Amino acid sequence: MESTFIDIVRRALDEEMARDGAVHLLGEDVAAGGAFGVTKGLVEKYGAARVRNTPISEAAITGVATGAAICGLRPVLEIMFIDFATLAMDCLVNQAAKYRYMSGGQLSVPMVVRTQAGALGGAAAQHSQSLESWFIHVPGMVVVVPSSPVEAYGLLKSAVRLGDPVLFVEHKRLYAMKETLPEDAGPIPIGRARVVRSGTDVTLIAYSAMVRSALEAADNLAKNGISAEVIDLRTLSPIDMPTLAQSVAKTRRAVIAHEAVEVGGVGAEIAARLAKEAFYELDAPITRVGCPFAPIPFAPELESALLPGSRQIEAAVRELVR
Amino acid sequence: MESTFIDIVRRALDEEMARDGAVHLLGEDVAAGGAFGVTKGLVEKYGAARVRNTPISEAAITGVATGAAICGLRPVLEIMFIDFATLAMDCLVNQAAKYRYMSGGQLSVPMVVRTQAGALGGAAAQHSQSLESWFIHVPGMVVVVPSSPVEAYGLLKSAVRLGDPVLFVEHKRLYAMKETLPEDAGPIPIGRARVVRSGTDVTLIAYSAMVRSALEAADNLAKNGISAEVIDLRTLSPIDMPTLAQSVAKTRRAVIAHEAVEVGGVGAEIAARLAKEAFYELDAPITRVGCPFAPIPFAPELESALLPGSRQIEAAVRELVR
Amino acid sequence: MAELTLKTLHHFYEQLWRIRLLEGQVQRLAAAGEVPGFPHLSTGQEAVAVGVCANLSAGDYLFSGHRAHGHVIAKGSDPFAVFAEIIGRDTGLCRGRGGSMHLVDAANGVLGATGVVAGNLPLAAGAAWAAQVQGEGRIAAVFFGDGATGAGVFHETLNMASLWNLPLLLVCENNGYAEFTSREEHSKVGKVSAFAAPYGISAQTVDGNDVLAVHDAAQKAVAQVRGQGGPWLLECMTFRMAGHYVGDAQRYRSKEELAAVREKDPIERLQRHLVGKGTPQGELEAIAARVKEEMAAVVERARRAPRPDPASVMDYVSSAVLPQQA
Amino acid sequence: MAELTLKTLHHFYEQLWRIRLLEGQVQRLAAAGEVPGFPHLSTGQEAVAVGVCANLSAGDYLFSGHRAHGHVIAKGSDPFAVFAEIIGRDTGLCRGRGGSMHLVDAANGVLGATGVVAGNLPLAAGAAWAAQVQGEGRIAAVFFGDGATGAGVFHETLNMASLWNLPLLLVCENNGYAEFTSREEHSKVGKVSAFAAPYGISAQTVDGNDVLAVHDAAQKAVAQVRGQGGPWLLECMTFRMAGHYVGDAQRYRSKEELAAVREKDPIERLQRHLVGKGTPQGELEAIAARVKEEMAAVVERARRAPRPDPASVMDYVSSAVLPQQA
Ligand SMILES: Cc1ncc(C[n+]2csc(CCOP(=O)(O)OP(=O)(O)O)c2C)c(N)n1
Ligand SMILES: Cc1ncc(C[n+]2csc(CCOP(=O)(O)OP(=O)(O)O)c2C)c(N)n1
Ligand SMILES: [Mg+2]
Ligand SMILES: [Mg+2]
Repeated sequence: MESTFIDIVRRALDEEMARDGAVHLLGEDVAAGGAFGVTKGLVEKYGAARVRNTPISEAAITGVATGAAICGLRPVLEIMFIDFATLAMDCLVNQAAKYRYMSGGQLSVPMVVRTQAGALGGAAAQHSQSLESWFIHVPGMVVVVPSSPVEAYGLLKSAVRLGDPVLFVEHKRLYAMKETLPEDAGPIPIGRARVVRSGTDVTLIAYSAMVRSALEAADNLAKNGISAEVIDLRTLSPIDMPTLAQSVAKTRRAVIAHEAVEVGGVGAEIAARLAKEAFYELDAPITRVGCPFAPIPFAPELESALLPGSRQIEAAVRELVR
Repeated sequence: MESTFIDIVRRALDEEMARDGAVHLLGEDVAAGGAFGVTKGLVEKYGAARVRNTPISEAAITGVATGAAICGLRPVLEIMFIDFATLAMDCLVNQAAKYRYMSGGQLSVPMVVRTQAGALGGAAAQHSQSLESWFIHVPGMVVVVPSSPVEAYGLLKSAVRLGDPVLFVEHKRLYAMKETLPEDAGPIPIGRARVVRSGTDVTLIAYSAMVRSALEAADNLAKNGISAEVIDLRTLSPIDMPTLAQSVAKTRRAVIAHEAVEVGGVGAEIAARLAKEAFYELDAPITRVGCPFAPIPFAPELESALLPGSRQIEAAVRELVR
Repeated sequence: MAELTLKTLHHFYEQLWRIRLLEGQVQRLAAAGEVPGFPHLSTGQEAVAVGVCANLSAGDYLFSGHRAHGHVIAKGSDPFAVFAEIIGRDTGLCRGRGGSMHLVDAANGVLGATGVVAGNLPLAAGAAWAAQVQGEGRIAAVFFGDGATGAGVFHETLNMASLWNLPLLLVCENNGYAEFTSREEHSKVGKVSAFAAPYGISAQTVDGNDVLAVHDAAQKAVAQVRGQGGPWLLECMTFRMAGHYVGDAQRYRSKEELAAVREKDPIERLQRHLVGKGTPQGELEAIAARVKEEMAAVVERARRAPRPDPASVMDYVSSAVLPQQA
Repeated sequence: MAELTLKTLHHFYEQLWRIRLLEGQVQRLAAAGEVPGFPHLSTGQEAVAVGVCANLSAGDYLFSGHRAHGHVIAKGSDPFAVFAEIIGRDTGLCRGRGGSMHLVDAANGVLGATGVVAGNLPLAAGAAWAAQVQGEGRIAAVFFGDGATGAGVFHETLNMASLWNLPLLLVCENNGYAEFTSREEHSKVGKVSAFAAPYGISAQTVDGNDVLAVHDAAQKAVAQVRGQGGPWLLECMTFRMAGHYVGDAQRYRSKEELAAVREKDPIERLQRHLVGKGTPQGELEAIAARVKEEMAAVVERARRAPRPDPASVMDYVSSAVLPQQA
């Protein structure tokens, strides 16, 4: 039976809460089901002590979760929009990510920060950003970016069990996506990318909602005899370079695509690594597809003029494979 | 007469305050001279209304400055360590950087955020970071990173006059550096890099304190007959790609060096652009020199084991030019 | 306080309807899929906007948040430009870049609504600081919800406003909810105005559904703030008649709670008052009818207004003097 | 409160000296260039650490900030491991990774000092939450300065602590300064304890230079907190005898202010009390002399302790299970 991303994420949370009494949820409205309904019904099942509504206090929510994680709880907190992670950066960056290191290995922070990102339907400049690249610059943070409901299920389970602070980014455009969870679905290892489609002419590297756009582009390119390999990064920190390098060694061309602003995005890091590690294997410039350098505008015409998608990926490939 | 970085920055502030009554300073201890003495004496000269001590409220300080900037003041605020910019990210990213855009051009935020960054002498994990790369990912923010006292003078003057929010990052290792301010020193345009030393075999791209390390490396390399061109980026957003591309077209090799964590750093963006725009001109892999993926440790042996410098730049060049 | 003239009261009545009806149109068009994003209506809370803004002039600075429509209308912005922005048109206040949560009308002193809860507070304090420096008698006012008191920057702002004796009017619309979470669940603090006391900031809590009470309190507050007497925190107890945003099913509210609406509705409240004072019911109905027509026309004009040109999407990112980023 | 035994008072006296003398060594070695970073001394404020921590057990969770030496010693951590960390040795508490501002001694319940003002507050609340869940009678305590009350997260933490009724003891060391800025300049709030009232949090302000007063107040507070009676904010008025950090010339403090030191010094205060109670001066001098010797030995041992191996610099970044980042 097919279920939405929201339902499958809820199922993963539910199972992890059932498995481990240390898992607790907290965040604004989470007991009410959360702004998007992800946590609906969990307070009824696990009680208000384990599913905790909070005030609008992103800094304290994150700090409380970090402090609790140090002491043995496994908090899963929700930052309603990644745009508001801006209010929790001290704790995430200066405290949570560095605890293990600064304490010389005495303490760790097994905590998951679930958040929701990306642009959709006029959420505008302050509710549409994709800020994940900031976090790959922070040693000690793990960054996970599922591309589908089934992926989210397995990656969230691993994130909850990991023992490090994990930023878990759910794209709002994926929330309505449906998939059937395989019976044997289980945790998906963190730090390994996945070849979603194999091909020989170009490697399309993407993550989160952009994986679907890459697959669409690959479909269209196939009609023109261009064979694209599509890789879903799954995890942005750490990045699975061996899988990328192996693919690029075969295809000799790479396009990296994400919705985040191109400048300073995760694609920059991947391009830089390929430009170093795969330099002699490349037959064409490494190309990035990302959001042009502007905030996300409100009006639909502007929003869609700005956001990158399969069309831009296709165009980038066509420029490389001529 | 030679003056320190601190004295020359103070002079730039002093002159801008004298020139324009709209320029105001605010921040923790700024009336007391600031934690590093940069603003010493300015309250005596311009009064407590224009040089304002604040509580330890990085979010509000930044918000107050932004609101005042919208209304015609030209605030120069100080965030004592860039590590604490984590507390002001909502305002910087969601408000200040987007104001012009979100208002359809009605309002702008002529504000300078002076801050101090980098590692020196055991300041440890929470007082040593180099977080500038986050800000190049934010459309609407300008990022300026002077490499010397004279550079700081000219760039700060331009920053104050610009009309956009500027993050102005002073490296703590530069504070004691001395230079003589030329008589005709004036504003230095924002958005243009500077070729500090010309060479033919490799382009060393650096900024802030790392420019000195690049020059040291170039000196040593010259002794072995390797001619390095050194470029000081001056501004990280916008990046002056034409200057970089021109240099790399000549040298056919590039090493990008910064103290910030290599993963997700500004070097990634530059490498990615060169990998795209200068691909056919490159004779060797683009190489980055940055901080390995760890927080800054406290003990001096560990700190110096982690931090990159001229030795790492030299080694990177020697690997490229063989 | 001087007794308000009947003319003023009728103007309030008209303004309340203007907001109510404009937002009714937002709801209608949202249902039809014509409003991008997720608009938040101030239905039931209009008396706060009208009562406070009647004490501000166009030169005063105003900041608001995600529930801003009423504030902007009450401050005197052109309903057409407001509505056109809400539906993302090029002739909207922000040329379609901002939308419902980011209304700016600089010429009218509306300096910004922000979608980040409490993010507006220090900005307003900054505007108040600028007003203080300018010395032209301006003040800054900011609207925020009870939920915003959970955010640290609210408290940081109180501290700075008191230290710098800023001409800042802080208006809390306490509607008892932060999204779906009731006030009891997000704070144990009985009254928002209680936060002012430690700072020595003047404060008052009033019935926010009574436009006259709001006006009266705001008048007193503005007089102090404008007279360099320092900031004022005005808490208006109010009632969100609609959901948190358009489309919220409000399962978390009891029938009893929602049933109180007739008693609390600020428009009905003022109507009862005016009828009691002798205004014929018919005259009031005529006002409402006129505004209804006016708003319908505004909306139709806005719907026909041009959409932004996709080619202009990179405009307004930075100063023109800067070299453009890739 | 039961009268404290003479033995306990002598123990306090010894602990005050232990902190004073250990920090004296920090200052001495800092002047000699042997201490990396910029250590902050708690000289003059030791009574707060000693009086509060006497009411905590090793199982209780403790958090501190940039001025943490005294708290960690008072909580019972090994002075050698503390000092070795302060000078960056491999046998230091954090194997030389943390330093003066980041002392952690997990086995002793010292869960973290942080260099970010107020950053420790929500962490302590989180530890208190964990303690509440664990149900083993633990509490969490956190030390912070008066300057920390300017930070929003202090207020966010009060709100959450009151809502969740957390077993959290908040101890403000009000020394009248945030770096070089006096309290008058960074807050108009007379007493830090006043912030508790709106939340219904219990609070008290005591003379923080009097270890007996601190102990007494903390005992009462801990009893409530441990008894599930909710959080407590204890404000200790104290006096920073040294500069903000080692090397601060303190030009912003008047001679008169600094002259008050003899009267305020918590060690002299307790000494006067004990002599008044009949302890011979010589006995007290003997205690101090013994601790002095002990600390000198600790310091010499720490100076000879091994430095961290540069090759280990990448240890402890993340879980071992994760593939290593480039
Ligand atoms: C910092 C931040 N966190 C969360 C949100 C999501 N959010 C939008 S409105 C809202 C509730 C606001 O409550 P209140 O301040 O009382 O205003 P009201 O909606 O009741 O008018 C929340 C949590 C946000 N916009 N900003
Ligand atoms: C968020 C933050 N801003 C600024 C600083 C720099 N700083 C270090 S200590 C200090 C003053 C702290 O004052 P207080 O909290 O009263 O503690 P005290 O130093 O008096 O013990 C400041 C501003 C910091 N560490 N963290
Ligand atoms: Mg509300
Ligand atoms: Mg203090």
